[in-house]
Amino acid sequence: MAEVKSGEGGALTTTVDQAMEWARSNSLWPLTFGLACCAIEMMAIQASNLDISRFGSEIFRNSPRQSDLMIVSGTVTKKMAPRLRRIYDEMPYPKYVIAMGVCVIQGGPYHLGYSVVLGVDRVVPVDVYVPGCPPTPEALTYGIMLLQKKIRNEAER
Amino acid sequence: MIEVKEPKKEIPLIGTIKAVVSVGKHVLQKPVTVQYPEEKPDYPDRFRFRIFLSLDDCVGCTLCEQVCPNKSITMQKVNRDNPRNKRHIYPDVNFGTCTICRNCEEICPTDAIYLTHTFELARTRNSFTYSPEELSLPEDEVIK
Amino acid sequence: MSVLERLAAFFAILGHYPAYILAYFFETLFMLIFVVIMLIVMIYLFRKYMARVQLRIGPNRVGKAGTLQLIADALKLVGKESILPSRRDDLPYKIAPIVVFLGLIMAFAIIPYGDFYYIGSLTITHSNVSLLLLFAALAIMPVGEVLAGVSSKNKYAVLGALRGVAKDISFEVPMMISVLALVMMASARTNQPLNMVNLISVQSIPYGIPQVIGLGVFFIAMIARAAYSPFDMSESDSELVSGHSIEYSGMRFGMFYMGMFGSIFLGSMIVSLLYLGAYNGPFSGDAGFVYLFIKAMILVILSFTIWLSVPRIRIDRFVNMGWKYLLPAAIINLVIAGILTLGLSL
Amino acid sequence: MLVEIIEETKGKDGRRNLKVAKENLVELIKDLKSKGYDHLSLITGIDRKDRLEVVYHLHNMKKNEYIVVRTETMDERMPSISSLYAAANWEEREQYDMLGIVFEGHPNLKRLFLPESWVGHPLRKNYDLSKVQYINMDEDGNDYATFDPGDGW
Amino acid sequence: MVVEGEKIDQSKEWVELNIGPQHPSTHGVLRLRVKLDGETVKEVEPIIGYLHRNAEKLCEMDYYCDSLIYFDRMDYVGAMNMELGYLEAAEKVLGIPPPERAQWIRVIMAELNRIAAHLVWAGAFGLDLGMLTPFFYCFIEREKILRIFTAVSGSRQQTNYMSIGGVYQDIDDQIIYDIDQFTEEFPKKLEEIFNTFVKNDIFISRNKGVGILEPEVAIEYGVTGPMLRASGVEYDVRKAEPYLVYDKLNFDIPVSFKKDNLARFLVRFEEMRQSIRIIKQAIKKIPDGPYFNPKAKKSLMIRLRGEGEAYARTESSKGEFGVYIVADGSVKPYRVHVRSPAMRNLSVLPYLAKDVMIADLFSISGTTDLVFGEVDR
Repeated sequence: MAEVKSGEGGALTTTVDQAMEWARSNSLWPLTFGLACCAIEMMAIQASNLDISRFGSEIFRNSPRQSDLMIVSGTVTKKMAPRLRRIYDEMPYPKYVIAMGVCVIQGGPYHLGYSVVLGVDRVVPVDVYVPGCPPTPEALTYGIMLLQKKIRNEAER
Repeated sequence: MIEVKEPKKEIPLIGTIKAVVSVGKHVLQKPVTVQYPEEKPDYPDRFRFRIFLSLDDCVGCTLCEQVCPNKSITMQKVNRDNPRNKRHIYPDVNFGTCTICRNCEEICPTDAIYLTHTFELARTRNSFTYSPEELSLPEDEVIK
Repeated sequence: MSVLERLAAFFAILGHYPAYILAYFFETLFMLIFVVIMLIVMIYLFRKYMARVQLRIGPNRVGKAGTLQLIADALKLVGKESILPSRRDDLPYKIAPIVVFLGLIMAFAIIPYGDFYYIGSLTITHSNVSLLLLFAALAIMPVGEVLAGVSSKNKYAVLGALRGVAKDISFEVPMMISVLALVMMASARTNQPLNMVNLISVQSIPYGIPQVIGLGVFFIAMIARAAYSPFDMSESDSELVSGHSIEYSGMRFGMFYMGMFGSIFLGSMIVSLLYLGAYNGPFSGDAGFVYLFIKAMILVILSFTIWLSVPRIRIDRFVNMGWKYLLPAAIINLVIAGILTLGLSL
Repeated sequence: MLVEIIEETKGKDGRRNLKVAKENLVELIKDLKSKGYDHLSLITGIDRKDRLEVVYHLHNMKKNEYIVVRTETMDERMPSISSLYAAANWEEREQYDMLGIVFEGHPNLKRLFLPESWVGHPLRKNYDLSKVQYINMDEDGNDYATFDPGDGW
Repeated sequence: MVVEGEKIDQSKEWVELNIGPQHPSTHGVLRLRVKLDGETVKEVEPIIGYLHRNAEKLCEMDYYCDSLIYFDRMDYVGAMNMELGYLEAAEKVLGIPPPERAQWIRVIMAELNRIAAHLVWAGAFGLDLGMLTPFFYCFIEREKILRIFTAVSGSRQQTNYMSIGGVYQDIDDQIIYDIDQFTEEFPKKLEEIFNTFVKNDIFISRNKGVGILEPEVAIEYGVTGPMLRASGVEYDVRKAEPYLVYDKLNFDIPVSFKKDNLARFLVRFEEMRQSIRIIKQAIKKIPDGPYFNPKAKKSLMIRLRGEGEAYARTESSKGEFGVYIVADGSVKPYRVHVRSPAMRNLSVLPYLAKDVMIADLFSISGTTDLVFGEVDR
């Protein structure tokens, strides 16, 4: 990735950076990684009624090596957390994480129990949080759009 | 009891061709996609997502706090001129754990808590605790 | 005078050999650009077509109607980190995607694209054994896939490579026999060396009509070679995750991805060249290559539809099918071709 | 009945409840199985604070009858019925995991949901929820539980 | 008789393959440790617990009316069926039977959800086998059901619609009209989806004769639901021990004697047709009246006290879903235990997937219809 330098080369590298940001934001290939309830709603954004391929994200890659975006959909238990971390480590940079559903954000309905991770941001860095239990497909799409904005450095919230 | 019958055996290759045709002819149909950011989804009236609070109606009875299955609602002291709310306590909601079960709306004696269609709550920061004032504002105005 | 000779004449001032080297270079460059553009069009077309079959819309945000989607994908793949697994066999791991992509490009360099009044047949390699060369080039891609699978040192990848080998062996033989029938019919009608151009020009009617069985066998073999469903056992997304390419990321994966779409395009081109009358059609003349692309595209769409609607065949059944059905069918086709050659001299 | 039934009651759902001593359990269930109760529906362990109660729901597929066998243990040990029903295998592992009831004679008594090194049995009434445990993974993909967050947390 | 396959030779070195928890065909977070001999699966060891969310513990910590949210999230594609299973037990413990109208509404919702759950299964099963497209057609139909759910309850998937002593809100004429429309249109679409599967002889050849489950083995392992019925045992809780108003409805239990993957597939599709039949009758017969038992009204709910113990079983889309509640007279249940049908169905996988090809392992695990919220709870 080109670094932004001061001076004469700066303008060019900034343009390159902008082009790369544009490309990355428009081609987020999610990882097929369903954990729980939200996974069904994640499948629903892929399905015809709310077609995520309009944003260029329909290629759900099964191998973490080939995906850019991990939608952590559903409760992350303590047993799953090290595996989630490993899958995250296997993904190539630049990689993004969307925390989908309240279980992933702060433990959700299970936050009083013993076996649920209270927020996936304790395990992997998260870019966008989408609350809801489960979030509707539209809410998740809004989250993906927010991530696109974040990649292009336009996010406000 | 009925016994399910195995489907009629197709001639090899012909059956595959039939299946391919039955899928391929869908290309002529119209897509069912609702293009979300431009076209808003038409949810039925009962659809619920974000909790709103009407500060004037809240009497501070703490029923919502009790009935919340996962303790997402806690009562906050807010100094506000409301004769019905003697103790000056109002609920605040943590959307980071709220499962949108609508128990609070159901139990609220004055209908101060109600849920709305607003679903665009995604954020880039893990801060979802809405104070009573923020709960009464529409989502656009809640800037944290 | 062919394109190559014209280009060489343009550079003649530099001397004979440099002129030809430059001519080859430019010709290959044009062809590469053409192939890459074709691939981008193909993938875009595929994603749009897949979306429509599934009652969706498909990419429509990036650029007008999503036309820049593939540019974005390619840029992103270039900018992605390319992870090298620590357990890899270094050299084979690195050259495997290049082998796959090169095999594809080589095959594209051999096939003719059209017949023009001024420049003759539009092809890069004016070899007298181009048919043989083509099938030699086709055999390179599977080697790359096997290399990738074995050198990744991943169990899924090894399984994918093993399946790939089993699959390749079982369809190559019927494919070659069906081509043999083609050669047999054509060689009875001409004394010219039987390269691809001549093989096409001797066809008074497309040979797909008398050799309908051969066409079927060859088309199935071409789908299998491109590893498309129902013969995508070596990739098999839902079983072996991604098969041989599981450990690849970034542009290395992008080469496999392009190889996957390129090989179905290549296969459709070869089928329409050999069996469906190539660039010949009513009022073809110089615009014949349009016919070729239309024929190829129809086959591509057909194989896309098959991909979308058919479950994967189990590997042992496919091997069975290759030896028990495809091979006898190819031999029957050979016999029919022999009878037709002797009896009717088509 | 071959064995001595301590108490026979009727549950709120109208099912027959048989209470037997721990020693007679296997014999009773063997007897019931030979009478057509071929489907082991459920094994439930209940922590009664001073003792552990185990409830077996047996079901007769043909006659469609349910029978509930209950037994108690003071020392956390129970005879296993996994040699009678294949379904008991995972059921007993689950109850071992959740309540720490040791089923003697079980071929593979390992925890079903939680890793082996997890301390305590969560469904016990005296399980301390405030002690947070973490799970990590070693190189072979096996889990182990720790009280302090190791690397990765 | 305990059925176990012969043990494999442990001294030999088999290729060990670790499948999951992140794998496209494990329907969530199943992990399989597989010993391979070439392409042949020699031994499968399922490892579960990656979605163990301590629901049973949390039920003990919550009021009776609040525990519903954990049941919603157990079989997350069939939330209504899970709620029904819990309420059947909880209402017995609390002694608050639902009124007549609520019972009919529950039947309609449970059957609609059974269709939705089977549609998700069918789509995912297609993906397991490598068919990309039927998934989308299934989800289009499912979306229509979810729209009805949104109209009645306000949520798409985790509905939280039924509550102790009735249902949360009444259904009005518009919703009944919508359901009626759906039952009119759906059978045609269902046949269309059905044909994209069964017309395909590759699909038939992938499933016929694969994964044969003998009825004795199935009962031995506690397998229920469509898997048991596909093995030729006519057992359905809706007929065997009718709950709600199922005894007033006319429907058949689909059974197949072929015992293989294809039989399970066909049984599930026939169940969808029967569900449509039930809904059609139910919306005609639905009586007027209260939809809520006044004893459990609103603010009283958190003070409800249960006594005694009850085991209630219902037929969820996976099989016999049982809930066992032990109460001790307080406002919270003493012990809640769930008989999870999907876990029982999974436990038979090592038996089924013995000496099969890897490809068949996934088609077999596909037909067991696993939902991990319910297996691990």
